[in-house]
Amino acid sequence: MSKVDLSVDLAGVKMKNPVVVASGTFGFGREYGQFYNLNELGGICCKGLTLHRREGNPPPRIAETPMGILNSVGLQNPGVDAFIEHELPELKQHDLAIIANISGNTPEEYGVMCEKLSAAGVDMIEVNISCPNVKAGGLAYGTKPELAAEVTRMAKSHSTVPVMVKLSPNVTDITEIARAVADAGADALSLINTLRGMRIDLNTRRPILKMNTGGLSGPAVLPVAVRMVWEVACAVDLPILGMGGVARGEDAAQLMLAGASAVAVGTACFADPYAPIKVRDGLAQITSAQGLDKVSDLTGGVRPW
Amino acid sequence: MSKVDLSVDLAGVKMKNPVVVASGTFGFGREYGQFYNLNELGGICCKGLTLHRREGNPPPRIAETPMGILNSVGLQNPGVDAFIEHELPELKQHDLAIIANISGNTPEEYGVMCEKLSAAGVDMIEVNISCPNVKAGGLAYGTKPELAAEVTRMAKSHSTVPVMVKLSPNVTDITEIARAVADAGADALSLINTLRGMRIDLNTRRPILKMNTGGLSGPAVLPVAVRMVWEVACAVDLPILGMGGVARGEDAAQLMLAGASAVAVGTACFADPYAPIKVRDGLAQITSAQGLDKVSDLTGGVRPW
Amino acid sequence: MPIEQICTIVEASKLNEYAYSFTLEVGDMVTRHGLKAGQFLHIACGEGLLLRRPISVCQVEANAPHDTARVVFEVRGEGTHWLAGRQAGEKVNVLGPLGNGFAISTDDRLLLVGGGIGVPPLLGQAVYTAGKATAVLGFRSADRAMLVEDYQDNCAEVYLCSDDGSLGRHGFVDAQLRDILEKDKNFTAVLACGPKPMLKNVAKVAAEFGVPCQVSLEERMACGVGACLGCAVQMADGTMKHVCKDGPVFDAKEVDWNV
Amino acid sequence: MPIEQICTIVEASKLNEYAYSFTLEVGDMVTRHGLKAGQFLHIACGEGLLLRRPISVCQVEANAPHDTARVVFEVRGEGTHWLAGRQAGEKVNVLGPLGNGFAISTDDRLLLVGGGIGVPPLLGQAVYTAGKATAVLGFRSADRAMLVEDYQDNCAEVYLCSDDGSLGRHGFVDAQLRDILEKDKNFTAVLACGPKPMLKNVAKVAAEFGVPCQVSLEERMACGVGACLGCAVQMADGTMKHVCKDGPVFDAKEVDWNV
Ligand SMILES: Cc1cc2nc3c(=O)[nH]c(=O)nc-3n(C[C@H](O)[C@H](O)[C@H](O)COP(=O)(O)OP(=O)(O)OC[C@H]3O[C@@H](n4cnc5c(N)ncnc54)[C@H](O)[C@@H]3O)c2cc1C
Ligand SMILES: Cc1cc2nc3c(=O)[nH]c(=O)nc-3n(C[C@H](O)[C@H](O)[C@H](O)COP(=O)(O)OP(=O)(O)OC[C@H]3O[C@@H](n4cnc5c(N)ncnc54)[C@H](O)[C@@H]3O)c2cc1C
Ligand SMILES: Cc1cc2nc3c(=O)[nH]c(=O)nc-3n(C[C@H](O)[C@H](O)[C@H](O)COP(=O)(O)O)c2cc1C
Ligand SMILES: Cc1cc2nc3c(=O)[nH]c(=O)nc-3n(C[C@H](O)[C@H](O)[C@H](O)COP(=O)(O)O)c2cc1C
Ligand code: FES
Ligand code: FES
Repeated sequence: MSKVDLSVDLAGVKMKNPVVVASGTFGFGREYGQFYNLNELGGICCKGLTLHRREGNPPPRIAETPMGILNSVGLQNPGVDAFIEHELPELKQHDLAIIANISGNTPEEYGVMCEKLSAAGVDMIEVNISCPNVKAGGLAYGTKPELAAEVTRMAKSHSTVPVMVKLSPNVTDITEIARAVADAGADALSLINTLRGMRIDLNTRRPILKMNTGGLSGPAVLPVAVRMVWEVACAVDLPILGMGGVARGEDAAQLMLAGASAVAVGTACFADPYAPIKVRDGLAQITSAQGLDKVSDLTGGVRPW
Repeated sequence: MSKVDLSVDLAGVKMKNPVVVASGTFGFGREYGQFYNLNELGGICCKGLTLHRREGNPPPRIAETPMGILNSVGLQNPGVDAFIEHELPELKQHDLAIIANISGNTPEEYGVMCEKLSAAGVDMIEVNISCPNVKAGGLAYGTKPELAAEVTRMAKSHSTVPVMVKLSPNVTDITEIARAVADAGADALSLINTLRGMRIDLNTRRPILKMNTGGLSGPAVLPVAVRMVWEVACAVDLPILGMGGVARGEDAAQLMLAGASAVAVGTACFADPYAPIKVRDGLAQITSAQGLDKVSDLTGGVRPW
Repeated sequence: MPIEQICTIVEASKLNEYAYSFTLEVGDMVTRHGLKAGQFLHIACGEGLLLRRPISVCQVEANAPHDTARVVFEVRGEGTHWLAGRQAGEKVNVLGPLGNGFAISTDDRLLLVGGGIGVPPLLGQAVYTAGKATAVLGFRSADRAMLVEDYQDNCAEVYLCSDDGSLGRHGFVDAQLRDILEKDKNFTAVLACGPKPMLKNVAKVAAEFGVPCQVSLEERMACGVGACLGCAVQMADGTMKHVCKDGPVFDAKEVDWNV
Repeated sequence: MPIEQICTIVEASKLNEYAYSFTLEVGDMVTRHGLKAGQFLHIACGEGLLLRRPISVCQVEANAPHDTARVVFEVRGEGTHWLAGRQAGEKVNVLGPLGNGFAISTDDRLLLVGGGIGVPPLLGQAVYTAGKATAVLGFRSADRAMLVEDYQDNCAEVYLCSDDGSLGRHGFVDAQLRDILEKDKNFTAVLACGPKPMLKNVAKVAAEFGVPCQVSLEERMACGVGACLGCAVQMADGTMKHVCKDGPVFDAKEVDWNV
């Protein structure tokens, strides 16, 4: 296993292994950093940032579903400046790719954030056009090709680091958005964000989430993620950060075979803080069991019928 | 429990209880009819019919996923005439609502099938505009409002029994299709059909399904189904047959609170042939525990925040 | 610093029809990681459930080779149902110590107010202040009562209430609290745990009498460690705090009780 | 008529590093529902897995108060891994009898050809024809061998082959089959079970020698009872048949071997 080369390259961002933690599930690394050294990770997608501090949605924000969870956290975050001042320096002490995840209310906000974050020295910017929880803009950007392209252009023109655009699965044809974003100059794509879902408390007759609906993540969505990564990989020629339901090395390997250059682990951390490390070790084991030298050889290796 | 009135009315179709079995998961009733009397059910959505016999897709057609399954059966069926001749008479021996599920390659085919089935005396026709497995037309009808409306109009004008249109969840905005179909005269809506997904065999690097992708069903999709039933119930004023991941009375109750008048049980039968009966009994128990006389009082009872 | 610990259940007993008491071997969580009563453990409940379940610690003991922690829980849904089925000798996967317990010192003269499954987490505070505390314990009915003797053994006084009058005083704990404070305001703190409406009332009464009040809150959690921002509670100043990281114990004055 | 039966595992043993043999109490499935070797049971494997796993029946016994059925399985993935962890005394939820076994009579002089985990389902046929059968058993290697003594006890002759030469003849079962048929064509049927490429070769050899051949096929299943049309196999005439309802045993001539 030690023989396997785990390093990958995601749109020019070099990572020592392909396992990233997904935005919003790992904060800025402090909490899970109590369990293990963050250097174990390939990278971190930080909690989604907005231009100004946001308190997020009212609770309850979490509901459990069969092999999944719904969340309606709603982009609670300290704002991009506070991130740069209070979180980034600490993160930079570590050897892992720092990917800032951003959401804006307008294309201009995306631009401003990209400028600040590029200057502050993050390794990559992940442009969230797909957060289903914020009424203003969030959903629309991710479901309309023209808007997605506009945000992408704005982010690109204000960034000096690679820009990765994060796609929503709540669309009829994800390749349409992927193409629009690729044409607009994105350096990479990440997918999938959460599927929209709902759970109702029978006794109170209330939706469990105060926002009524929320984003579904966790193992339940893995097959949708694999399908969409494959479709997007077939449709556009950009590196992909695959995510959605990864809990084990096998899940990650499926996403890589489908076309992902790296994978993110999100919800699985909640059950098991060590999930990202186990996914990494599982990937290494699978790679060597298949007689490969490099984990990156898995990428796009699926042989469709 | 015996006190609860379980009867429901779905667009004029009276059923003794709200539990229907989902199309494609219960054949024409013969197989599970070996386990219990079909009279226990409120109704049956028969395996999807086409104008002519179809052999369906090549195997493998089934893959397991976390709390879900993928299928790519692809509308294997004996054709509408053979159904009317060989299956319907047997089904009519039983006291349950017979709902014929149809898929066509053209609006005209839908019309022809509706005429034949109305004449043959089914209780209701479920128009499948959402089967993701058939390249010709299937997907397009379910994702384009105008096409969905056209098929609905054709089905309505050739039917003398209520027409229910089955919606696909693989769309950006399901209410858009629901409205188009409602405006075109549908008597009821059923949802959700399967979400498209994929699973890859790590060893062969082949998708497990010979069709590469297939339709995801089972508990994993329940939160998506609840959300969509709620959205559609808010958007249009038609009775809804809710389905997607129902395995227990609680799941069915969620769909009813979200707006469904009746529920269908599909994938759950594969694990437990008695699932529909357990769902029915669970619903009765929940209804009485909530101090209600009629299960139909659950319908639309959710109190959004 | 929280750790993941595979804990052997060394004692499992049923307190009443719904409530179970487990004593867990928690490794060095007490001696090394400072686990104390009022903090919580995040317990993995069965293979089929994705999320862990947060359960408060009601008593701890520093022991060799294993510290122990006692948890008491009621069966509410699938997770607690699974947990209730575990037997002594079986193991559970636990994250802890998590959250902050009550801010008290051994000198404090505490007025503990617990309702239902909010009763257990306060027991450790009674023990810690060595018999000086007064406790008001409320239950829905007599058959739901639990830990009454434990409290009697560790408190100066114990008052019992029940919603239906089948045990102790007929009525809610805040009425009892008011009666006590009317006679004696000399408590250094009111500590309360129970359903939110009860906590709101308790906080109000304590404020009226000018006694500082700490409350232990519940919210639906995912990570349990502060990473997901799932377990938000709204503060009076409009900001959000998080039960798992900033709580579960909050100063009652900070909480926005009007949501 | 299939039924759902909660079956106690009365005997659980390990045949080699990967293969397990269970004897299940199957209620009256043999006496009343006609369960026989070559049919299969659809076994629920653990809480977290949605689908049941199909496992062939390798021997049956009509017994009071409980009939028994023996199944032999290899650990392939999550479901069989879970099953392998069950102990004698535990219960499993089973649907059965499902599918059709081999069409044979006690007078038949059978040539049984099993490969790997395809070996067990043929044992019942050897027993049924009371020592008259000839068996060719192929394994990947000696350490994967199983049930050899059972076959030797119940067959006229037993030939062993292995892919790596570590047991019996070095090579595939179809080569052995050819040698046997070259010397003696007087078999009423070849019955084969094993991986599809092996079955294809066996079917070809049997056809060459004009001996009728029945093969037991595998396909991924959902319902197991014929309702979902999941387990399709393509027939030579272009139609689909279903392993769970029309099979698992098919006339080799009917099957489309070119897909
Ligand atoms: C800090 C904290 C300490 C707690 N201490 C105790 C204790 O000592 N004893 C005890 O019996 N209970 C305690 N609870 C409540 C306990 O966590 C819930 O009863 C339990 O999670 C219910 O899980 P379930 O699977 O049985 O119910 P389900 O309703 O099936 O659970 C579904 C989901 O909702 C969550 N959930 C349901 N109810 C609650 C709730 N009240 N609070 C938080 N999440 C909930 C579950 O964790 C799970 O994610 C505490 C909760 C918190 C937040
Ligand atoms: C009619 C029939 C009889 C069988 N008899 C036996 C037997 O006697 N002994 C034995 O060891 N095995 C037998 N098999 C194969 C056995 O069903 C699979 O090995 C088993 O389902 C694998 O499940 P898993 O969870 O361990 O593997 P996983 O790969 O985790 O299973 C994932 C899914 O794929 C399905 N699957 C995987 N491999 C197969 C396969 N080869 N055939 C059908 N479905 C598969 C599983 O059922 C499950 O739904 C039989 C299969 C069929 C169809
Ligand atoms: C609690 C929670 C918060 C999330 N917050 C964000 C976010 O701020 N920005 C973002 O782009 N995605 C966010 N996501 C989506 C995840 O990054 C990821 O795309 C999704 O959860 C699927 O991966 P998983 O199944 O591994 O969790 C969040 C997910 C969860 C569960
Ligand atoms: C094996 C299989 C076959 C199906 N065939 C059809 C079909 O022919 N027509 C149709 O409208 N839906 C079909 N469906 C979709 C189901 O009717 C149902 O909408 C879906 O499975 C969600 O419900 P469930 O999660 O309870 O299974 C099929 C589903 C499965 C699993
Ligand atoms: S549960 Fe994740 S922050 Fe509290
Ligand atoms: S598995 Fe359903 S038809 Fe065979």
